[in-house]
Amino acid sequence: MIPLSWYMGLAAILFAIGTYGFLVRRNIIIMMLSIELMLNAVNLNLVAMSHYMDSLLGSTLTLFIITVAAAEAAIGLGLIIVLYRNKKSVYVDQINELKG
Amino acid sequence: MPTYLLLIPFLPLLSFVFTFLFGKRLGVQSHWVPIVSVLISFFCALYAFFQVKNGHGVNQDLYTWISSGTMTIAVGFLLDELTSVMLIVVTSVSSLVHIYSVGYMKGEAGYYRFFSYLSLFTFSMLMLVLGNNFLQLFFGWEAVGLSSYLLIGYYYDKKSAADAGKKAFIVNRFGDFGFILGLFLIYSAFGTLHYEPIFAHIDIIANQTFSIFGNTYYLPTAIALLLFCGAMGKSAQLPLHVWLPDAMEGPTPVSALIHAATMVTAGVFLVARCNPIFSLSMTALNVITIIGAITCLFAATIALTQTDIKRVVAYSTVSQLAYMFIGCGVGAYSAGIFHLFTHAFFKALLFLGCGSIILGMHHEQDVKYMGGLKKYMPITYWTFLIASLSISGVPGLAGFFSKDEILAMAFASPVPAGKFAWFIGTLVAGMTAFYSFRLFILIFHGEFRGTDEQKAHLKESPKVVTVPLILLAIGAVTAGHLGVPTVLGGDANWGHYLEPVLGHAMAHPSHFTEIILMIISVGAGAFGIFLAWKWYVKEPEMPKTIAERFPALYNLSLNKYYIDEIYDFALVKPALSISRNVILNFFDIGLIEKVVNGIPKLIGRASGSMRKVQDGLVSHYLAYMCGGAVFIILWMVVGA
Amino acid sequence: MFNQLAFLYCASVITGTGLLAVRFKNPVYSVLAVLVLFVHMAGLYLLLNAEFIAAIQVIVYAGAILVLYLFVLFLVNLRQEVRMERFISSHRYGMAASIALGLCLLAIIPSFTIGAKGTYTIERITELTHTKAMGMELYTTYLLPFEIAGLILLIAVIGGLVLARRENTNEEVAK
Amino acid sequence: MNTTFTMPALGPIMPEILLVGVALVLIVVDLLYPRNRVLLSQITLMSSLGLIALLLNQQTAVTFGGMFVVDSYSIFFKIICLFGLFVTTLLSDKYLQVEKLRQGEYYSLMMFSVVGMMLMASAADLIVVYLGLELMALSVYCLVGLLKDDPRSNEASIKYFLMGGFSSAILLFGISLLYGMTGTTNLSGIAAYCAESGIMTNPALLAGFALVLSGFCFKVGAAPFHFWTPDIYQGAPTSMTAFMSVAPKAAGFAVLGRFLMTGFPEMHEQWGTIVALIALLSMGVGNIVALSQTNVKRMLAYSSIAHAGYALLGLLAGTAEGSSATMSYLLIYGFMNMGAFAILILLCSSDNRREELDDYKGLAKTNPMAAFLMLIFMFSLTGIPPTAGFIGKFYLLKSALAAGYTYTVLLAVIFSAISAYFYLRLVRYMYMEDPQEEFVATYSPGITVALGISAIGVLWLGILPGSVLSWASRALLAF
Amino acid sequence: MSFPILSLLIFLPVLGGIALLLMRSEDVKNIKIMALIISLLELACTLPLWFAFDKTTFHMQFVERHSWIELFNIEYYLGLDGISVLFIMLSALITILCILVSWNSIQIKIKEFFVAILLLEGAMIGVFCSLDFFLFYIFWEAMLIPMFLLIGVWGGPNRIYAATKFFLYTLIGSLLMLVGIITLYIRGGNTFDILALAAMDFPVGLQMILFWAFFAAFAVKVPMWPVHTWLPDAHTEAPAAGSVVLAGILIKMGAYGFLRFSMPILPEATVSMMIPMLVLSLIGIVYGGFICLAQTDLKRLIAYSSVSHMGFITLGIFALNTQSVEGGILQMINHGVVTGALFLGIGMVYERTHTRKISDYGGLATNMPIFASFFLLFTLASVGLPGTNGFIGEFLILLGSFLTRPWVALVAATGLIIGAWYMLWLYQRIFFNPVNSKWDTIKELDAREIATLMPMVVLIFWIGLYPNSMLSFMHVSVSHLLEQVTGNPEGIASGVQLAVDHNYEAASSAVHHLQQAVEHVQQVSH
Repeated sequence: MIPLSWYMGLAAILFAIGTYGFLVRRNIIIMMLSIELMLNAVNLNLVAMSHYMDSLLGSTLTLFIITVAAAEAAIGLGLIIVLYRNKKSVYVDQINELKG
Repeated sequence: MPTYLLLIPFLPLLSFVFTFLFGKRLGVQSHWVPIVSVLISFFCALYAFFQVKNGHGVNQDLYTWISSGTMTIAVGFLLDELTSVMLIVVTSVSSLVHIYSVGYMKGEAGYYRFFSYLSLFTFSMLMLVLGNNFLQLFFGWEAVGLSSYLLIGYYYDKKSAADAGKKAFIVNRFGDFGFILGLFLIYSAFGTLHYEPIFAHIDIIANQTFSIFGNTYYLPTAIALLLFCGAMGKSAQLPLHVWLPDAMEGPTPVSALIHAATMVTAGVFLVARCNPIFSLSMTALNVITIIGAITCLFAATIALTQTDIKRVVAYSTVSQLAYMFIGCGVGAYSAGIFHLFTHAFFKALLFLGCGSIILGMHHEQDVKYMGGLKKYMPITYWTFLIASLSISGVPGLAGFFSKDEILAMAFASPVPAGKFAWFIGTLVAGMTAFYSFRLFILIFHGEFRGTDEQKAHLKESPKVVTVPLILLAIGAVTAGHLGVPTVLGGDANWGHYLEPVLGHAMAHPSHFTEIILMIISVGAGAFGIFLAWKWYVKEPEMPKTIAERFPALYNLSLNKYYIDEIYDFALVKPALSISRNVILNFFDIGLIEKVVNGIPKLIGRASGSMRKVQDGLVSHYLAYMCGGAVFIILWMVVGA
Repeated sequence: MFNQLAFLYCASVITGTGLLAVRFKNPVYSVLAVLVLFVHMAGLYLLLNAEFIAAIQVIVYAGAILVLYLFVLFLVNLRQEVRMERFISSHRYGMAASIALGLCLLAIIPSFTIGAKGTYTIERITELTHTKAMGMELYTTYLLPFEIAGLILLIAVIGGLVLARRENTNEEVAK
Repeated sequence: MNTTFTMPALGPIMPEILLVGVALVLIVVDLLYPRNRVLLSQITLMSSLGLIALLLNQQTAVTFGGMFVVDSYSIFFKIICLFGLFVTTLLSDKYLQVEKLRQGEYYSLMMFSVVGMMLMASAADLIVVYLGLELMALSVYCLVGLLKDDPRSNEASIKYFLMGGFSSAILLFGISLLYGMTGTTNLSGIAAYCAESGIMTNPALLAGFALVLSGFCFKVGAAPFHFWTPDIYQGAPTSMTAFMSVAPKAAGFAVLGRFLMTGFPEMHEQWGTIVALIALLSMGVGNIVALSQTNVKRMLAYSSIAHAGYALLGLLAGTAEGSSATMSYLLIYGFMNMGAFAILILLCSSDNRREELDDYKGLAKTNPMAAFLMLIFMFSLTGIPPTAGFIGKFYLLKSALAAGYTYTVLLAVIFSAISAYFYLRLVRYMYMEDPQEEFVATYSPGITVALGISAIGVLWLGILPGSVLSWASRALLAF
Repeated sequence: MSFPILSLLIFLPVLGGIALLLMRSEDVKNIKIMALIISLLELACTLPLWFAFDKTTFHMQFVERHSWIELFNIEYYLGLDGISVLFIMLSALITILCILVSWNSIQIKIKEFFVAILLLEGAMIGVFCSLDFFLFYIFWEAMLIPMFLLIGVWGGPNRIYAATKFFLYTLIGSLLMLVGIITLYIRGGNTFDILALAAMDFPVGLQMILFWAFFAAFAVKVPMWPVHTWLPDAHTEAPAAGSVVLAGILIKMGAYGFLRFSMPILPEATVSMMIPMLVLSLIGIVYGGFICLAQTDLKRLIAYSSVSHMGFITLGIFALNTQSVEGGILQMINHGVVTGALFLGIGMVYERTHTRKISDYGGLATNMPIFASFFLLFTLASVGLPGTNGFIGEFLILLGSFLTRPWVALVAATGLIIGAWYMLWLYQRIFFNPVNSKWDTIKELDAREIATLMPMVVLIFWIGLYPNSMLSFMHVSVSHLLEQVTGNPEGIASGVQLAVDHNYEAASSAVHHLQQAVEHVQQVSH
């Protein structure tokens, strides 16, 4: 039997990797991809817990998360397209007109 | 409350209000109301005198002035022997000065203002002497100070006059500082400020002490000395005398009335009035005597060399006031008051004489430009001579009796400094005679030293000026006869009359001693007159020679011992400099304002640097947020 | 034993591809790495008896979302440009923060205790099949979230439309 | 296995359903009458008013297996959100005209976001919380980026989106931990399990809690999760900024409040201090950084961070009184902030947005009424009586003090004094400087009504706050 | 329920202000007349207070009490006692004068100016009437808004700095007080009723903390050293009316706050903080006086003199005995009258000269004798000349503080000397000295201006000569207050502890020695 902590450890690592990618990449698309990694880490956590707790709640939540992730991706990518139209760039460090 | 008593102070008050408000419209006629009212006051005062003499003294409250908790202070009048004498002095001199001023102030701008101020002064002075409690005394005390301020600064567009007025007021405040603390001490000891209960229960402070800053003081001494502080200020005693010579910036009638005859004697009045307190403290009496003696000598030495006629008389006033204090200090209050009385006449006479001269000289006050006025101004000449003789203590004139009584009492007094005071007093008697006659000679004898134009206009002053001079001269001759000592065959009426208030002198010299002392002092006076005659008539180079031989002493005297300069250097300048450099610039602007403005500035700077964190880069924001999340996790986990 | 080996395999692939994904210069490679990651994630779900989720993972994530990413990637970027700088100029903060977060999350695992047991034991799920069990739950217990999720998708449609649609305001004004 | 499907009671959720319906109708109307913008706003206004009326008459109820709770607490917040919608719609008629915004989806997206907020307010389950939050967030992302030709708007929406996504991920990870520790996502279930098993100090639970808290703090714009606020507020269309500063913030507080009060009431000891720290940090950052702002919109953004901090003062007390203080404060904040933004919109014209401080110079001379109203709103934001801002702040301070957070309150008060500086600066510019340009703002009917409502609200709540305050405190009986 | 006169007094000016707001801005003349009428009406409405006030009881009078915010048990609770009643009338009077002095000097936003003045009046009267701490705080803070505008809109060149400084300074203090108020409310069983709070016993530790919290607000308002620096700026930059109302009423509120709140509610703390408060007051007296000597700006000088004079007032209040407290209260009125009058005068002269630099003046007495007379009177009252009101207050304060702690009076009395120095010096530099030819054509006061100053003259003499008419209002209330604070209706001390001398024998032997010496000399001489 695989201990739950393995899954959780993996989830934590994956979450950290996602965070890392999110925080250090300048390409917004990669950043969004990193969010997906983070969400996957959460999903893994949830499904694993769900499994070990004999509950379906976690899995259900995972399903919703995937749905939301899809919606988010749609909107996010829409925003990127607008951004690209305006600035011809998808680099996050180039959108810093608003500051101070 | 008898009407005549109310009329005495309040008529001048009404006249002040009336003249002040409507005087401008009355123009040159504005003197009538003040003169009439002060004359009525004078007659009322005479009436009051006889009432007292017949044993109808008054001590009544008019209305409650201040009441707070257990403290009640009324406005009320006390008419007793001392008051009645003071009333006569004040109203008589005041009446004469009022009349005199009609001539002297003729054509001045603000003629009405002058008269209204005079009335105000008369009112204040009468309130001072009439009050039946310390606070009313203080009221009058300050109000005469105000009148003095106004009258000194009468020529307000002259900076020196405005300065002098201000100086008089502020120097007096130093004295009042002590005075008011004395009042507090009295109140805390007696629970009242009314004379009667205080003097009736004076015993309760006899053995009391009073602690402040960890030091314990004998209570009567503390009270007496604090009150004396006030007296020193008002009566221009060392070291608070500096204002009086400067006060000569005022019109001459003012100098005569306020700065010679009445207001400046208020200090003496105060000491006399509080004699039960002073008598409890040997230390206080000693201090008064010593200060009196020192001031006496000090002022006389300055008077020796001054050339401004009013200044000479002013210093002589300081010196004479010191005599009065010696009298009080040695416990002979009635002698002090006696000198006050006589001094009022001859000193007012001297001043008014000066005024007459100044009028004749077209406002020239320097004796250097006078001389030989005898033939132009005979009445002034004779009256001035009488005054000079009187102040020199020539037997038979007013000054002789009063001064010798003081000297005799000082000599006999148990107060340790009595003998010292006697010695100084006698010495100064000689000096007084000398400078009085120096002045007299320089004015009236020899050749005229002024301009031709002045000479052309020289003439005797008008009647309205000379009549008061004559009246005062009569006073200067006769006033002393009210108190001829027993040794000269008198019955010391003066002392007997005042006895109910002022009590006996502590000690009387034997008749023999008294005679000896009299001879000594008359001798000193004669010597002074002789010296003046010798140096200024016979050998006119002599003064110059002496001045050249003792330049240090001469300059010291000429420059009034540099007291003004010392004050300026040690008090005024440091105070101004501290206020500007230390308190304003260092503390207020440099410290408090720096902090007050510094905190916002600091916050502003923090704001500037904090907004740099918001640099517009999402990645940074996210990093901070992530850091924040980590922080919260750690805080919660570690905290748990 | 098999399970553990399978887990370790998937875990190492997931970690590896995850790291690669966030470090590749070329975003296309990143997307592809993520694709691999997603597939292995589905493997893990299978290990956890969540076959429905595994299927969704592959279908929605790998099949739909990633394709969308690729699509946009190609839409907005020429390949050459894509190769440029990977990281923001000052990425130290981010690195530190993410590592710290990861460490925190790892550090708390030992103290983790599993919560109250539910009613869906493995046997029951196997009996019902995961899909059916999920379906039943979704339409009963989780009806409200389910509806909201639908609403969210609607928003995604509207939002995507609003954002992506080119406004022809000038035209309108002209009319 | 019994698999019968029973329809849950829909009555309690009817307002949300109706709102969704109206939102859909709006899309249809937009399609049918593409020219007629007035109709859209009128429908929105009517429906929001109608819903407020409906909500006021709603009974306490629980449905969807305990996931959805209607209590007076949620009704209060829903009304704040609907109020936000209402006033924003009033403001929008002028703003959309000035900015030439013509999307019909504007109103429906706003409505969808309000649905999300209402769901959040009623959510008793973290799943619903999450989904409501996303529903709201996704709509708002779109709305923020609605000025597609304006790079700033676009930048704002991208930033908001990225940060929002990140915070959602954090939130979800926290939820996963909480779920793992307790086996449920239902807030009262979590509370019950925690109390029962005594895992209150378990690090994993605390970490989960911390992550969820961070996620919610992001939504309410509290430091250190506030970084989105200034940029997004400044870049977003002004009407949206007004909307965001009131409605989503209120929804965030609704969730945060319920999370703390229902989910972890026993753990007050653990979270009190950190919430106090967050509150103080928010006030500090908000007020201090606002000092150096020259853009009024941005300044108001920082001020909203600070106000989030103040509102947290009520929650940190962990008492019913505290929550009711927060609720009243949010309502009051809604009035005054809406008013301020209404002035902002009133002044903007197509050639000049007049968002800079300098544009306010001499406003009292050129537009005395606008200046006077702005003065009232500024004093209210500062918290000077007799405006509502004072009452709100007073209630917050009182509840925090009653809970023993003396030092927090002292610092809060000092920050409040600091805030006076920048609010007053605006007043100073309006009243004590000379105008730079002569212009007369045009009042549209919507703006006029909005300003009237805000000003009357601010003064009325400042002078006679009794009814609202007791309403807010009654709302707490649910707990 | 009797006629709600206090509400009338509060809301008459407020409603009047609102009515004014509705008038057309161009209708300047009517606006002014309307404002004047409202303020006169207000003064007329205060007259019943003078006559109907029952001086024999310390209980609150003219009480109005209604529930306001039930949730917090906040009441609309108004009432007056002997401490507050006079300030109502003073406020009404000063407002009239403010309106009169601003008649021609305000040139911009005239309508708004008068509205601000009237609103300020309402708030001020509210402060003095409130018996509910919360209500008090509302009025207290509400005053800030019109005052901020008065300084900032109609002030001098540096007005913005001054207005902001004034606002922030006072706001910080007030907010700290707010924390104190709320703490008090929580600890006092959820009530803001001042009288109820005063009847409670709070632990001493709490009292200390609260004392400082209240101190923060009241000391800033007074202003006590070292939180006084807003005052010179505010006074200097404010228009004449602003300065007058600031000096006349606003800064009194700090002292009033001490009397109404700090002392009865926190008696133990008040007694134990007495010495620090006295020391701060003394520093204020001396420090303010000295700074005046260094001032070159007319208004600044008067402002700093206020610091010094307010030092006297706080000294009196914290000396905690009948005379000093009554003196303190009376001096609050006096200072309002005198400094208000000084600022009125300065406003009039500033209107003519447009300079505040003292050195620009000189010899004004020649062309403005009437004005010079008025100003002299005000100067003298400020200096505390007997016969004027300033003397009564200062005398009572000094006497009272002397009874409490003699050294305090010793130090404070130096303020009299410095005060005379800087005031007379100021007077000299403005009115005396050689005439400055710049002012050869300066106009004498007109009838309106004389009418503005006359009430002050009347008050100066009235209080100076018959202070009992004012003091009699306070006796009972002050005794009650002191009983609350110190347990003794006469306060801390009714006399110097004239403890029987430690050196009784030495002292008596000194007297004995004196008597012996006298006898001895008498024997010798005979």
